[in-house]
Amino acid sequence: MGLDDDLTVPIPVPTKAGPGSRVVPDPVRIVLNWGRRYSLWVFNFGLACCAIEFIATSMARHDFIRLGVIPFAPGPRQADLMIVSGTVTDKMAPAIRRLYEQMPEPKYVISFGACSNCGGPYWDSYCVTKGVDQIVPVDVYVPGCPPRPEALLQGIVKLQEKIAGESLRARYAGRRGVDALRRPWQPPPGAR
Amino acid sequence: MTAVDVVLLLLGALAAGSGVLVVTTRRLVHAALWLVVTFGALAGMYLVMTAELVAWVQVLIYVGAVVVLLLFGIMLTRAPTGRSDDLDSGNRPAAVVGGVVTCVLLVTLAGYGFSSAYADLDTGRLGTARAIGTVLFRSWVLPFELLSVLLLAALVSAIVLSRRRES
Amino acid sequence: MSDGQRETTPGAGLVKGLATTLKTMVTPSHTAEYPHRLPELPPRSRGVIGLFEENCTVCMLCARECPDWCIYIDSHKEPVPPARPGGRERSRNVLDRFAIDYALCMYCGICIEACPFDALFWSPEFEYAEYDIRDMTHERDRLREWMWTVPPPPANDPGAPAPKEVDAAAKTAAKAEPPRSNDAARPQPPWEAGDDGG
Amino acid sequence: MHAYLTSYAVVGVVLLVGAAFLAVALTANRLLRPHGPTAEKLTSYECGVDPVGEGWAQVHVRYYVYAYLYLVFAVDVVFLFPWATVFALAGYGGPTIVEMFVFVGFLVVGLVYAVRKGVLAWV
Amino acid sequence: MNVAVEVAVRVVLVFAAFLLFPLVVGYMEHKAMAHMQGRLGPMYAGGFHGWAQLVADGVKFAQKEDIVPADADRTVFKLAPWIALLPYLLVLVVVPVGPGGLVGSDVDAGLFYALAVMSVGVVGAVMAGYASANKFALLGGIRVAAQLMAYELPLVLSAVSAAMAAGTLSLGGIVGAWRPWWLAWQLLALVVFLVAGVAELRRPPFDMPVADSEIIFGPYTEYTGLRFALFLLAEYAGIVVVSALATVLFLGGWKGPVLDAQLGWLWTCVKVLFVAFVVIWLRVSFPRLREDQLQRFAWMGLVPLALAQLLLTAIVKVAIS
Repeated sequence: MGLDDDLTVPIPVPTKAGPGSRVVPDPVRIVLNWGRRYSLWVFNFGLACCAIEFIATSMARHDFIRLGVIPFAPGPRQADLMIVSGTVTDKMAPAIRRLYEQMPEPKYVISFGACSNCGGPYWDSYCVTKGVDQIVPVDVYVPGCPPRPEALLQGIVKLQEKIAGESLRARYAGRRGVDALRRPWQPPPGAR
Repeated sequence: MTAVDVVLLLLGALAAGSGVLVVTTRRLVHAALWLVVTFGALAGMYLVMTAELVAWVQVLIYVGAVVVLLLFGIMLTRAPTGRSDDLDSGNRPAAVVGGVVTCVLLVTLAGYGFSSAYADLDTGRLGTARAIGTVLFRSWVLPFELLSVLLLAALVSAIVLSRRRES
Repeated sequence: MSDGQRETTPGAGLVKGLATTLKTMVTPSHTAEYPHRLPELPPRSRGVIGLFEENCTVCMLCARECPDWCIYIDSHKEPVPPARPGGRERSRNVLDRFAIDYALCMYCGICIEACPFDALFWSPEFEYAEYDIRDMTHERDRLREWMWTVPPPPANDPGAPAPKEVDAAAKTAAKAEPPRSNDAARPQPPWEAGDDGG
Repeated sequence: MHAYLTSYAVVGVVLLVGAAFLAVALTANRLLRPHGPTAEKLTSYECGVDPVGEGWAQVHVRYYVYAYLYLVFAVDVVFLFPWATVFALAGYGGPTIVEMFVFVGFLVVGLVYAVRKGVLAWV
Repeated sequence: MNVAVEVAVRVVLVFAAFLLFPLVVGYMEHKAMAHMQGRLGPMYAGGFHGWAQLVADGVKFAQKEDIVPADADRTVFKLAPWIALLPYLLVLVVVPVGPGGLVGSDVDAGLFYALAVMSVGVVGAVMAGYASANKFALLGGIRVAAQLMAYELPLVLSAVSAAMAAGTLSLGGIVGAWRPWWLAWQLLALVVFLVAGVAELRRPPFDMPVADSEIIFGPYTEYTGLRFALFLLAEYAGIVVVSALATVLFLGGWKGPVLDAQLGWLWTCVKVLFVAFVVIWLRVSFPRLREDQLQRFAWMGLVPLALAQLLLTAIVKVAIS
């Protein structure tokens, strides 16, 4: 599928919660949330120095597998959690959005560090996206430049608390999906 | 008709049906995958007829190796992933005639030649490894040894054909 | 296996690898169990910046020096009645808003260095991840809360030379006649209030 | 005969139970999972950029040769199984071992040939 | 009627083992690997030392979206996990757990059956690789096929050695004939079987077909949610099956130092878990083999070793009988 085909799919499809997950009783919902809470296969989007802290968090000293953050997802298809750690440049932004899109729902995003929160030191750069939340919906922001590994762990705990209390139905009710954020692709002058 | 007969007939229908699909599907890879079903059904038929060892040879060799060999063969070509409509060579009538003739011939031959060769499946098991081993190493040692020469010839010829030409 | 030397026994390397992992497995792991056990962080760890707003004179130096422009300061002038009747009314700056946007802050500490009146301090706290990016901008009351987490500065090593500023001040003090006595009127940071100068 | 068929009937039942389990699991998944196929989501994964060409490629002939090699040897190996059950019985012994190793020997010659011709060198 | 109840009990037990043991092995992998790397591994899911980590994974995968790429061959794509998983379940049926018919189904040609059925798994991986319409998946799929073909041979050859020693293809018969001194006699075959088995499972250090640093996840690159979980389950069920076969063929199955007759099943479980631990241990200890090393190792290392073991087995067997 090339870029041309994108033009043939003009209607963004909103995400719908599964029919079963809309009617499950509360105890089941708690179990389902518990599963999502402790099985966050993580897709590391390491872009700059924050990625080093991310790696430190995954290593023996901090070991986020303790919390169920499993770093075995080789690609977005198997991941539940994307951690954007580092400077998002305008050049990289489309790739981030596509990889986020290619993750299966329900999916979560942690924005890790000042650059991906808000642009950080590159707040006035011509080529840096001022926060990854402009292209993908972010669930938890972790401050720091770079944050300590413990700060990421706290962000993860915070995300887990959020997951424990959420309902998928509500999650998808008001969401327009990332397609709503996106500007349709403009054919360059001279393109057919 | 016993349950065994029913299972045998069902497997036979499965084998025949998937065999037809092998030659009629428009996707090359699907043809190879339907072949898996055919081989599996055949293995099931052997199994029902108590030819245990032959059945699992069918699975090990044909499903596990021949199909993969075929797939690699397909992948040597520039075969497309999707439908390829030029798979049909336009020889359907001839193929049908050839198929029917072969079928009739084989059924007649087998029926004629083996109509009196009954094996009593209820008393002795002929399909076990030990039974086959006994027959093989008592009566058929020479063909068995010749087989290895055949296999060697096949191996060497494959190597010769596939090797890069030295220039 | 390094360049010149080959192993003598084949497979010795494999056994060595297995032995290494097995040995590691039976030794206790050194994972710091964060959510259960808080890390011990050194003072002046760059966790978060606390505001001791009594010391803030709204001089705006921190906001101007901040490379990220992540400090927001609003103030207004308030007239100060003349000290003596009939004297001229003076004015002073009153802090209305002091906020640091921690989504943007790059933790360089320049504001703390730049602050001439000891109003900004490093606190090692790091637990302030948020669901909403707007909550990452900490207003003055939250910044003040961080202040109570600032640990006392560590004592110098025994025999360490005093900082240059202290030396210079000591020399000046030795030259000048009486020491200034209005220091006590200034509010002090919490650790100094507690144990009389750490 | 009866025991034989029973033993495989159990295998068949287990196969059916396994298939039923998968069907139930996938149905539950269908009920629970959210659904929102966007064009980008359905695009083939290629590291975040548009896929180039199609997901099909011609492969090197060495794969075919390896598969062929295995096929020949697999045909060889299946004869080892009936042999393994009888060779030590009374009346077989030494000659049967020799027969089998002559058989295997031919194939080993083929393997040695393949090694000498450099077919087994991957690159 | 009695037979039906008995069959039902056997089926249920086999199925329970099929669901339980992969989870145990998966949890063991998490923990053993963590401690071998100086970590702790899962600690929170389920409370006590994260015992429910894999249960949580399962609950999560059950509610993940299922993505079938637009270019994929839908039917084949959806069918591939079935083909990859079910063979292992079928093999588990014939593994004897204890003496006196404590087995799902006592198939006469059990060993040959197990090897044949296991070889079907390759079709599942190739289907997944082909149907994903993804370059990484395709490359992974053909690598899987090439690797399985290369290592199937030493696997089968070393298994034949056990069959020769016992003079039967029945797995129960092999355990029955097993004697402790076979450990020395069949040591080479055990090593070859284990190495080839690990390679069959595409486990590190033989994980070239799913090498995440170069081809993402091989044939499973495009798989999400439950279908991906089924492939994972297949991998762990594969570890259980290979460990169980190694136990039965070379380690004496239910035979232990004491109480064979009563606690045979326990001995089998202990041995299976031990072999599974070794598989995990190998994973942690060794780096990945390159594709050419992989093939060379199979054809020039394991196959000659297995043939040598065959010769040894034949000679010793004839000498003692």
